[in-house]
Amino acid sequence: MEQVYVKLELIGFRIGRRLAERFAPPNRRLTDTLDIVKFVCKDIWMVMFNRQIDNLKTNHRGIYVLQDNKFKWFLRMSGNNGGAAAARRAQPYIWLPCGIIRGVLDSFGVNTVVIAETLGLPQCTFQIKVVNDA
Amino acid sequence: MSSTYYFAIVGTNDSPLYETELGVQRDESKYLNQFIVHAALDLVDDAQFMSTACYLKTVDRYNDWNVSAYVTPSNIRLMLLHEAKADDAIRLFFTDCHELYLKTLLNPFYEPNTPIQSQAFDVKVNTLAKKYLF
Amino acid sequence: MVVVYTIYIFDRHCECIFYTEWNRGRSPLSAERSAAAATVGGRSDGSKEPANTAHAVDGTGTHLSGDSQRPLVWPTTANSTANRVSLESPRNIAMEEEAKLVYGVAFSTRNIINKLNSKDGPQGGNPGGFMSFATNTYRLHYYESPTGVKFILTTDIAAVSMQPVLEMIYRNIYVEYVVKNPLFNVDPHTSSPIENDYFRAVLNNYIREISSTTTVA
Amino acid sequence: MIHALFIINRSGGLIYSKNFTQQVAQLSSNEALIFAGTFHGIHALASRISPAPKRDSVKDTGIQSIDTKNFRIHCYQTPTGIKFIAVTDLLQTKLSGALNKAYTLYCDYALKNPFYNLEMPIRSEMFDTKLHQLVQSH
Amino acid sequence: MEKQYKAIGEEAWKNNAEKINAELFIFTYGSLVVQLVKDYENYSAVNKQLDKMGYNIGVRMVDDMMARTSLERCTGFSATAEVIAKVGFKLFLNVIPTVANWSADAKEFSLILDDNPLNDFCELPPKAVADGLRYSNVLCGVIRGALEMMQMQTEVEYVRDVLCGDDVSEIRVKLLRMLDEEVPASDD
Repeated sequence: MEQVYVKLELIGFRIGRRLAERFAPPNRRLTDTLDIVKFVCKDIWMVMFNRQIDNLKTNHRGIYVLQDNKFKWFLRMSGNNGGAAAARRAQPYIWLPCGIIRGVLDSFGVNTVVIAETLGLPQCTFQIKVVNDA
Repeated sequence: MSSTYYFAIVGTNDSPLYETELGVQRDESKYLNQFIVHAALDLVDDAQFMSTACYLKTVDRYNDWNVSAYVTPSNIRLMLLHEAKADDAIRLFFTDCHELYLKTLLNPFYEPNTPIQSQAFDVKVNTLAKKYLF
Repeated sequence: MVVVYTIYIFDRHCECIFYTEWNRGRSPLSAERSAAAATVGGRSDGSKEPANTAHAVDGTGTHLSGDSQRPLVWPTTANSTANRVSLESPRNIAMEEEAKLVYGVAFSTRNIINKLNSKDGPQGGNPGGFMSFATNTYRLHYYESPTGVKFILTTDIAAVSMQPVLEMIYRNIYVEYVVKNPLFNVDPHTSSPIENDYFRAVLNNYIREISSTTTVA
Repeated sequence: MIHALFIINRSGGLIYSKNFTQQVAQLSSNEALIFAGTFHGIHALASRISPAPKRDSVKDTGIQSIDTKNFRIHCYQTPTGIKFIAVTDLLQTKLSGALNKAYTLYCDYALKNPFYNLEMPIRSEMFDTKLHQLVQSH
Repeated sequence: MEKQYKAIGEEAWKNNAEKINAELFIFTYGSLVVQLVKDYENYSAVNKQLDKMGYNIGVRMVDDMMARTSLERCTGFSATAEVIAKVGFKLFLNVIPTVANWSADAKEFSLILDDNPLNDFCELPPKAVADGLRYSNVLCGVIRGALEMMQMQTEVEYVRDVLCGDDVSEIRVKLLRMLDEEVPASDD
């Protein structure tokens, strides 16, 4: 099963790199990582989901947590007896958006690892960890 | 408006993605032009820190050549060797070329940051040159 | 004021994938619930929260529908007739029988109407336009989606036509919350019960809403 | 306006069927038999699946009417179990009166006809013409 | 009769169809195909995968289309062709292919696509063209899946493709047989 997730993330990565180039602010270049993450939370999320990330937290040492309380692709996902079981079943669907975020950051030259988890549908939280290569 | 230009697109790792001679052929060999562009890249990096704008105008001079540069959000560099000063025309030329580069991204089989082989791209660059530079 | 008793949904494989009831008296489901409640610790006050029998038919902790009286639902993956998880998982035979009967009546009625409507016309689907039948005690309403999903609603005899209601349930509740739920029935060739909190909550609220307003003309 | 009439005996056998207009398909004898048998079945099953609370101890007596987009089917079952089924247009809401009259015609021209044995198809000229008049008057 | 379907498609697209960014749609589909090309050794395997994916989309999408347009089940194969072209394609891709090349027995027709948002700007690598990659093969699967839900078993495939140098793209739809309705398992 693992292999499929890697492939989904790769597809997302390829999408992210093109989204960044296409929807980057036309007249100025983003250089500061926080600016780039904000670009993801506002512009990229707007293009993809017609809404923005609900809240962004960071420890200013390379970790960013993006929380989307109504993740669009989860909006119709539902199981029986509450969201916990469904949340587990939604796991495969988070790899593509993780890849997209990593792709966007990569095209600005920021190397990252992106993972996500969902405590209860339709909420979804993405965690970006900047990997500063030597 | 003198009628000789050399236009090149340089990838993030300084590898050439595309190059072309525009207008009347000058006697110098193509390698000299490549050398001039390559040498100017360091100056482009310096210019990038000074401003977050994409269009960096003229960053270098070599004999009677001016070297102008334009950096896209994902650090792809458009370089133009030209004799006469024509900031506005060159800016328009660069922005349209950037738009053209975005179009190639729409082709899923084109990997960003790799040499652009499509003839259609070559034809369109020449039409843009005729429109703005001649 | 229309009184809605029950709703059944059958998929294109003639399997019952959803059933719930509202103002119905004794039913195979409520019988099962009070029986289950009675066996656990002798509590037989028929409390709203059914005891956690092996197949807790409806969720207890769901945050969705605010009303306390949560409607009972059948079947679940555990006891669905189509692809029962394990053979000895508890079944509600009476419920299965009833669902088969209800389907049989509706299916046969639709077929004779198709025949009467045009002998050599297509007999599949609902070209004859079967809408409802009435006995002296209740009215059964029928709607079949173009893709063969059948919705059967029973009400008191007062209700005239519930076609708009059933169409609304298909278009805006079933398609929206079931078809668009990526976790539901990935393979169209097999049947799987609708186990979907959103669907149940929205359907439940909608039925309560139309039962309190005047009859749907 | 009555499009067609069927009479079914206690065990679901077809004892009479007639089309009065072209609005409804003219069933072959075999198709009419199947129609009668099926109708008899669903009529009985319908009462078994009644969800109405049994508070007022009213017994469910089976299907009385079926609504479709193009026509309506009325069913009147006599205490002796004989079903009179009329297929009418949608404007016809109440029809028990007419079906009741048909029942009296059945009594007069079938039951009272010594050559008619029960449960068998009715082959009586007079019954036909009387029935026709009844249908025209609706 | 055609006018009516055109109006239905128009109205459905305008009023109750949530739109997404066209380029996002092109990027997403493109990245998916490129990944498939990497995973499967030959292009016909990729075509098969795209068709299967389309089928799984089609079996759901048809309900969505029916819900948005209050259309009933089509009465004939020619009406079906019109609905696919003027309502289905319009609602989901905002293009209307022309229905053409009906076979004598009216059991086959073609959809001529002179505009397909899926493969705008796409240039296939020469090897893909040579080995017959059908880049937008997902569309064939979608049509096949949707029609199966309408009790029609069909064979749907690309016969001409602009990406392979043809002047226009053509999808051929063949009705194999009408599927009869499933009856309850028990005999009653």
